[in-house]
Order: sequence, then structure tokens, then C-alpha cells
Amino acid sequence: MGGPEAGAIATFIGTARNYNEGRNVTLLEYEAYPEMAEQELRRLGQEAMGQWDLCRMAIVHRVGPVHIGEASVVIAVSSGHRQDAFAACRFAIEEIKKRVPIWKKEVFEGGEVWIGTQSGQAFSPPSRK
Amino acid sequence: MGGPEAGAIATFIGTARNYNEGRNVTLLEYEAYPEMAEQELRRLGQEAMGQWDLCRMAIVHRVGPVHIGEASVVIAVSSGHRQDAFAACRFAIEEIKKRVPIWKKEVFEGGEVWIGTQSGQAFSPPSRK
Amino acid sequence: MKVTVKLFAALRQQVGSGELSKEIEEGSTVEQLWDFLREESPQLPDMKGSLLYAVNRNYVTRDHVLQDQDEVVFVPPVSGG
Amino acid sequence: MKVTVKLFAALRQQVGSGELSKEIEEGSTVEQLWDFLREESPQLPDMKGSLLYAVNRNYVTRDHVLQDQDEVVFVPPVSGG
Repeated sequence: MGGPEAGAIATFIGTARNYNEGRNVTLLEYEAYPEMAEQELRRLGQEAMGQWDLCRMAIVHRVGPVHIGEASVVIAVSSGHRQDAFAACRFAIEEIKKRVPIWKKEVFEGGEVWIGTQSGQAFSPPSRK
Repeated sequence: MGGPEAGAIATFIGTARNYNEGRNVTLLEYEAYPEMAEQELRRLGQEAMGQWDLCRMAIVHRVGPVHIGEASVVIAVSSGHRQDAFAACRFAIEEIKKRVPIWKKEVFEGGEVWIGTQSGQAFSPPSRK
Repeated sequence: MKVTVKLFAALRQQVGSGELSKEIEEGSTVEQLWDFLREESPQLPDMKGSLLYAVNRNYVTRDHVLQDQDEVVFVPPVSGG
Repeated sequence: MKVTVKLFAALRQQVGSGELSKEIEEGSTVEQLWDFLREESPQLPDMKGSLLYAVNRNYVTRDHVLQDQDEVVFVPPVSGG
């Protein structure tokens, strides 16, 4: 990720928590629309490269079961100056959560639920492209 | 850095660039006032823990020669929610650059310079404690 | 004409299948296809307000007119990360 | 009374030593010690505007009055990270 022209590397790792909204979570399971998810990840990477002065950027997202404490997503960005790496890293995780077609099922004590599609919950959908 | 109660890990790595303000940099050398630097790092860590909801935080800063491409500083923060980890990670590097008594000497083609103390350069000193 | 509907996550579980082949009328919009699907599978929730539409791997607006052989995905709120 | 001055980075190189022992008058402030040091070592730059003062490993204001055996550091703009 580094390199002679990089002065900063910012990374973000999303990890599976044992607790969410009052539930004792025992496992996460991710499902993706793989072809479109990869395309959207590539697209948001290109948008970041256009918006900030970056050296390199990488995003990995797991699918399938992710145990508590394990990483579900890793984002790494390098740049000449730290502001760019921080901003692009933040942008990437926010965009992933808005528009990349990946869904998380939370398995907890006594049940399971697809996050984002519980009835009664209000969503703000991303702006349509 | 992770753990069952962590949902996010943000890291920042500062790396030695081969170029700065028109100079082709060949080496960095860091010097610290070690006892006070450690105390200020601990202090800013405590401030971050008080200001955001964090699980863990670690900061390592090298002293002595750091070759191009190598890391000079590593900050890692874990938290339940990503906003806290990002904010605390950003806070840590900004505070390091303002108040932790560590100085960088840039060795470049044709000379060397202590960054921050060149004559003629204007500084905004951190607020005095 | 014929389109392929792919279903993921909660929608896949509710319908009990990840892929459907649907015969639709020329000029149908992606939103009309969703309405049609809900008539067929009433267990699908009324979630138009939070649904996104993707055709051939790109997000489209609800009034997007479908073509023969399109791959359509009804995207419930994503929750990656 | 006696204080120890530690010098780092550019200041250490300019003075040619990392540690000095200084005899000062009771009631001297940390800023007065800097002025005194500059008279002794004119090669030190006029950088009061950007200097911070640390006594016994804590930042202090320029009017901080020194005590016997204090450890004083004149902190040029830091550049870690």
C-alpha cells in the first residue's frame, strides 16, 4: 500500500461486534450481488481517486459467515498527504454502506434478522444513479 | 486491537516520502525528548478515550533514521462504531504534530534541514498548556 | 418478452428462490415488475419506499423501461461494511 | 540556584550540546532563561514567537518562574508524525 511517494496510509477495518441494538450477536452472514458489488466498489474507488490525490486504494469485503471479532471489510488508502487518505477512507466506508449491494444477516440468541430490511424500520435510500 | 465489543478499527501510518517542498528527500531522522514525548502521547490518548467511545488505542512513533517508504508513526484505534475510531485516529495524528516533542530532520540531495525550525518560516505554535 | 429477476438476502428468503424468469409486456417499467412480483408473492413486504432498482448491474430509476433479457435486481437497503 | 537545560534537534546542533547546567537568579522566568542563553550563544536564532517552554516535562507559559533543579526544555516547533 505504501511506496516512496506515499506519506500516509489510512485503513479502516470493520469487525463483527457481539452486540447490536440490544441483541447478543453470535454470528454475521454477508450476502452479495457479486458482479454488481465488485463493479460498485471499483466505481467508488475511481470516484475517490478523482476526488482526492491518492497513491493507491484497496477494498476487500467478505461474504458468507463472519465470526465475532473477525473483519468483514478492509479499506486501505495511501496518499502523499494525510488529509487525502483519511477523507478517501471515510468516503469508501460510507459509500459501501449506502450503495454497494451487500447485505448482512445478524444471527443472535433467539433469532436472526437481515439488517436493513426489518419491517417498521425507516431507511434513507441512496440517491439513484 | 480488535475484540468482541469492537465494530471498527481505524489506523493511520505516516510514511517517509521521497519528496517534500521541492526537495528530493533521501532519509528522515527523528529526534525526541523521550520522557516528555511518552507522557504527551499517553495524555493525548487519555484525552481521546474521554472524548470518544473507544475500546483500545495504540500509538508508536519511531526515533532515529527512517528510510524512504518506511513508517515513522502508527496509530490504531478500535471502537464500537466507526465514527469514534475515525475521529480519535485523526485527533491523535493532529495532536502529535502540534505538541508531542519529536522533531524530524530531512536529509535531501545537497543538504539537510530540521523541519519546523528553518529561519524565515512562519509557525503557529500550539496553545500553551 | 422475458427478463431475469435475481433476489438477494431477505427477498431471496421470502420468495424461496434466488432467480426467477419472468414474462412481461413490452414497455413495462422496473417498478411495474416489482408490483407484478408482489401480486404473485404476497409474502414480499411493501417496501417500495426503501427499495432500489438495478438493471444489468446498474442502479436505475423506478420508471426505467425494461428490455428483453434484462437482469433485474430489487435491492433492499444494503448493509455491508 | 541551578537548572538543567536540555536541547534538542536544531537547538542542540546550534549550541553543540544536548544538556547545559545553568546558574540563574531566584525568581527568573523561563523566558528570561532563554534570553540569557541567547546572549551566551548568539548562534541561537531569534525564534521566541515559535518557541514553547517545558519545565519538568510539562508545557508552561513564558512567565513561569523557575525553581532550583528544574529541567527546562526550549521546544522548537515540533515536527513528528
